[in-house]
Amino acid sequence: MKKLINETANVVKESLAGVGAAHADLVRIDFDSRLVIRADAPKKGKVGIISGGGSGHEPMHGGFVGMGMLDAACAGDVFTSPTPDQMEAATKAVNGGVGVLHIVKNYTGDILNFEMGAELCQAEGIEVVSVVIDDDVAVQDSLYTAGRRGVGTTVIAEKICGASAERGDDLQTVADWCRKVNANGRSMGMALTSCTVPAAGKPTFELGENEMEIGIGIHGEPGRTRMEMKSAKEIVTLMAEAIISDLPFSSGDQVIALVNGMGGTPLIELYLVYNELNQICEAKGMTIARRLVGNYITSLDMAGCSITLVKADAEMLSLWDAPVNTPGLRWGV
Amino acid sequence: MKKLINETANVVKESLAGVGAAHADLVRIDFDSRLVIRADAPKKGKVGIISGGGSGHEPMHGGFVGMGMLDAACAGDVFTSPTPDQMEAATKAVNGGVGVLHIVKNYTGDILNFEMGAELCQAEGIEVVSVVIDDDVAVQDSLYTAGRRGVGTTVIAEKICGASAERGDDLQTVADWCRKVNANGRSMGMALTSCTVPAAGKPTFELGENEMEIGIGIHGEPGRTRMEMKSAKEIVTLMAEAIISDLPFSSGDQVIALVNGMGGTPLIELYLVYNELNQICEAKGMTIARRLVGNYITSLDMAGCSITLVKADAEMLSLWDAPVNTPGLRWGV
Amino acid sequence: MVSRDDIVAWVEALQKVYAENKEYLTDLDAKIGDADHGINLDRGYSAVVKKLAETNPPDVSSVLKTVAMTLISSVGGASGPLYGTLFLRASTACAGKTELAAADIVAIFQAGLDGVLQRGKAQLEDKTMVDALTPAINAMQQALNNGADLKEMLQQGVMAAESGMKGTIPLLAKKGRASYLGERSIGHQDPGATSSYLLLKTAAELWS
Amino acid sequence: MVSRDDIVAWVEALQKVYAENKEYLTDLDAKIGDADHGINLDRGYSAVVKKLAETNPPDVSSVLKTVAMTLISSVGGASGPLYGTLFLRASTACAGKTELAAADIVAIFQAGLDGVLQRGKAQLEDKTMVDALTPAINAMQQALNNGADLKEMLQQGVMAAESGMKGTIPLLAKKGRASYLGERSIGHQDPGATSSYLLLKTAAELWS
Ligand SMILES: Nc1ncnc2c1ncn2[C@@H]1O[C@H](COP(=O)(O)OP(=O)(O)O)[C@@H](O)[C@H]1O
Ligand SMILES: Nc1ncnc2c1ncn2[C@@H]1O[C@H](COP(=O)(O)OP(=O)(O)O)[C@@H](O)[C@H]1O
Ligand SMILES: [Mg+2]
Ligand SMILES: [Mg+2]
Ligand SMILES: [Mg+2]
Ligand SMILES: [Mg+2]
Repeated sequence: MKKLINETANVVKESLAGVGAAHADLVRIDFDSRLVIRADAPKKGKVGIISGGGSGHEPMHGGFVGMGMLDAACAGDVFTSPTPDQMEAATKAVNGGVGVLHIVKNYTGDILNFEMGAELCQAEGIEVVSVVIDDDVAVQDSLYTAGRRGVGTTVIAEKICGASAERGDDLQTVADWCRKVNANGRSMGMALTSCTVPAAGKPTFELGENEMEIGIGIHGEPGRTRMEMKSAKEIVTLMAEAIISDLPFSSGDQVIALVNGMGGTPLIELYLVYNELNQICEAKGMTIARRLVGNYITSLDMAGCSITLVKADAEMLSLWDAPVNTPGLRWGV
Repeated sequence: MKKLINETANVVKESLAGVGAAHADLVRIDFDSRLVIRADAPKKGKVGIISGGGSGHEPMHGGFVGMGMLDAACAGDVFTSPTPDQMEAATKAVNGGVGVLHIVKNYTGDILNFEMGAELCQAEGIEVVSVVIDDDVAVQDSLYTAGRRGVGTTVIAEKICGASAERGDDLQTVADWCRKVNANGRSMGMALTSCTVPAAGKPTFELGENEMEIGIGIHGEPGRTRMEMKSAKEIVTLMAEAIISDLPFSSGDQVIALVNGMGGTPLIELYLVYNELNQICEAKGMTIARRLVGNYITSLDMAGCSITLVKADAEMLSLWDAPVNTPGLRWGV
Repeated sequence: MVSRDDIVAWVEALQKVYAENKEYLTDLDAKIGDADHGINLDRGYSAVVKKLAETNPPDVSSVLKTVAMTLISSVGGASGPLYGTLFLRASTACAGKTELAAADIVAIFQAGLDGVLQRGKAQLEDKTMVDALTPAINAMQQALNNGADLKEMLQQGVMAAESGMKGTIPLLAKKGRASYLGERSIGHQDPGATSSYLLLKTAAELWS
Repeated sequence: MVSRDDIVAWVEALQKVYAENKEYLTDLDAKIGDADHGINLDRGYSAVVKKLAETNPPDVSSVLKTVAMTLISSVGGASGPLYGTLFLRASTACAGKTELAAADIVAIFQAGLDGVLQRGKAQLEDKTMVDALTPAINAMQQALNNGADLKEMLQQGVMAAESGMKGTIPLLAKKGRASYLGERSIGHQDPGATSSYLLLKTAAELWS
């Protein structure tokens, strides 16, 4: 394993220190609870929004803290959910008196820890609503399983909810936006290489020189199928079909698209992927009204990409366009 | 080689198509000449600014086309300079009647092709000034060699010159800003892995499991020394010392810093690197007044990073802060 | 009888056991999860041992509660809240006691398992720690009913945990990260069931 | 004598030669450059052959000019403008001629080399294509002075180019990308010197 790190045990802490030093105008770091907190939190009268999860998905979530998006992010160890006391500390730090939304990705660890964190906050009289993001079509959904993973739609949900909270919507409305984005969002990912967890020191899985893994999550969990390497056109078609048929998206739909790199794939390839995706959407009569192309929800140094589509109405698009100022996403200001 | 591409021969074209589709509000693509052109170019009465170089360094340069930065970027094949006719076409496309600045990175290929391109333009009566960026301290400079490579300072120069042109400065003034940024900028890069040029199909060089290459350029050219893997602190110290002692930077200096990923290194590591850099600068009494942390001038899928410091006065900082709206850099708008 | 100090000794031994098995458990997790189970438990039990040394809780119940709270705030992941809940319920189940008899041991594990089931909503054969804990507790209860002493009872529990753990290999995962794999989760031993087996094995080696 | 069709045949042969040596030249460039020299020339000469077929230029000079302009607009990198300039100057040096005698051949290569030197500002022993071209042209001039015929003259040129090419191995690069390597450029053969050797070798095999 070769990485630009010091002690593996300190990776998250030192990276957070870098975020804090680089973006002191936007955020502050609580090192005890490993939180990235919006510099001007708590905002009295504004719904607070927190999210969090294992580290290793940067810029998510710490890079999305700031005006118009999250109020705080809880950083767990690499690929390990943060703990309930972190969620409690974050909730308190951003509580403006009108309740706090927890945006939780659907992983057992995240669910359980956020659940306990919310219980702690509610016991102290803070109103908390939790919304779970579960958008990964690679995973079969069922009442009897852990359900779908939360992946790329999380980024879109954080932006939309942040804008909703920023304009003064109440907790139920902000939470409803989160549910609406999740209900209209679908994602799928694939890997060309495994990531390497610093503390593990070796790749989580091995892929042959001509193999790829389709339906991968963001934690180096193996995907649903391993197959022979294909062209970008074939890969994107495969992923887009799975996504589009699942919601289903249909002709005339306006969508927000995210072509996301897993951390080790360069932008030249991601734009090529976007080109394929755009052609597929056009052929189906769908319009990509807004888009992000880049590394937004990564899996350490994994090479690969994921695609997310969220069906959007005019109001959702206007919330998308609202100003945002975070380390990882900025416009309108 | 596993990449998200179709035919290797079409990588650049299809990636440009993706840029054009994703950012139609900001740029248009000239596929014949492989140019990314600012959507509203030419701007009458504004100095035009073009740059260009081999592809594989995304977002540079195409991602820096837009309001407040470049007017056009010429995309060469992967790691191969664009050709004089591309520079000619770009210059004509952005000529607002008051001259065009060519920002050229110091590589023999880029120099020769831009030189011939400028000759073609001048023969047609367009005023062209070329400024060469040569900021890589890893390369020994001498009158008798090709001199230092142009790397990270290019990004800073494009932003500063873009702001200067946008506020209405004349060609000489815009060119002087370019020279000033270059004169005050120093960079150094390192690699943990080689990149793989799509058409070559295999890594340009091999590094052992415990080796790294220091003083690498952005084309997979081997660096100056290969050494045993070290901690981020040691690596950053080594690079920062080389940079700081070269200008030299000194106590009291304000700098713009770029911690740049080579394409295959995730943000969690880059922020950790920034943390180390910030500590070193603080210890030397230097202030990082502005910074970028992320992938800005990459080397395909190479893992590694580069550090750039540019000594900045108040006016340079105000040009840095001026609004910019490009696919790869955006603020103030 | 199991005293406060026996509980502390057990937890300290667990720290060593999980440190020794850190890579093993992580490798199991790499196959069907995210390659961190051993790392998580090692981090958690190191924190626990430190916390116990600092706070020196006076009795069985308070030791178990300290273990619970420390695991909850230091492990993260799925196993943190689950093992945390296990110890928390165990602590409640023995509140006020100074020593635990064999029946008390079964009772605290049963309370702990109930907590795990409530929090994690897993069922038997979902390929989780529940598949090691449930047969173990049943076997201990059985042994107790048959008049076994503490040591004998624990040994029966460990044997059942071991076969429960091995029994996870052919199962298709329905809970936790492994469930994302569907059919591909078959053929691998569940890391959480493995760490649960080690939990009981360590107790059986210490207590008598 | 070398006719217009001989020049076209040479350029078409070069396309094949560079296609065959694409990987070899690229591998040489990987060692001390950026792994694209073979790819660049292959792309350039493929474009040249296509362009010649489309435009069918009438005489020696216009063929060479077409080669020049096509290389300039399709190769990029350092070698594009340099080889482009070489052919452009060669074209000028034979303007108006219908056939080229041995002396004309030396003259067009000399003019081409002068152009390369002017544009690239390399000196002998800077480890570039100049190190193959210069001794080759000198040897051809020498042979011509000694009364050699075209074929013999070209063979002398090729031999000198070959030893010039091999002579780049121990040199420390002072121009082009290889110069960034400093001492580490020593021990590798220059890709541009190699492609220049192939340029002459292909001519010698065709013309007589
Ligand atoms: N819902 C659940 N109920 C009981 N045990 C579970 C559940 N989900 C997961 N587990 C257990 O947790 C183990 C994984 O723990 P760990 O790797 O530490 O957490 P994570 O999956 O968050 O990385 C699994 O092997 C399984 O035994
Ligand atoms: N200044 C120069 N003068 C003459 N030849 C040069 C000069 N710089 C580079 N070359 C030649 O160009 C070759 C490299 O060409 P190529 O790989 O196609 O371009 P690039 O270096 O831009 O990738 C070198 O091997 C060398 O022979
Ligand atoms: Mg985990
Ligand atoms: Mg090149
Ligand atoms: Mg795990
Ligand atoms: Mg080259």
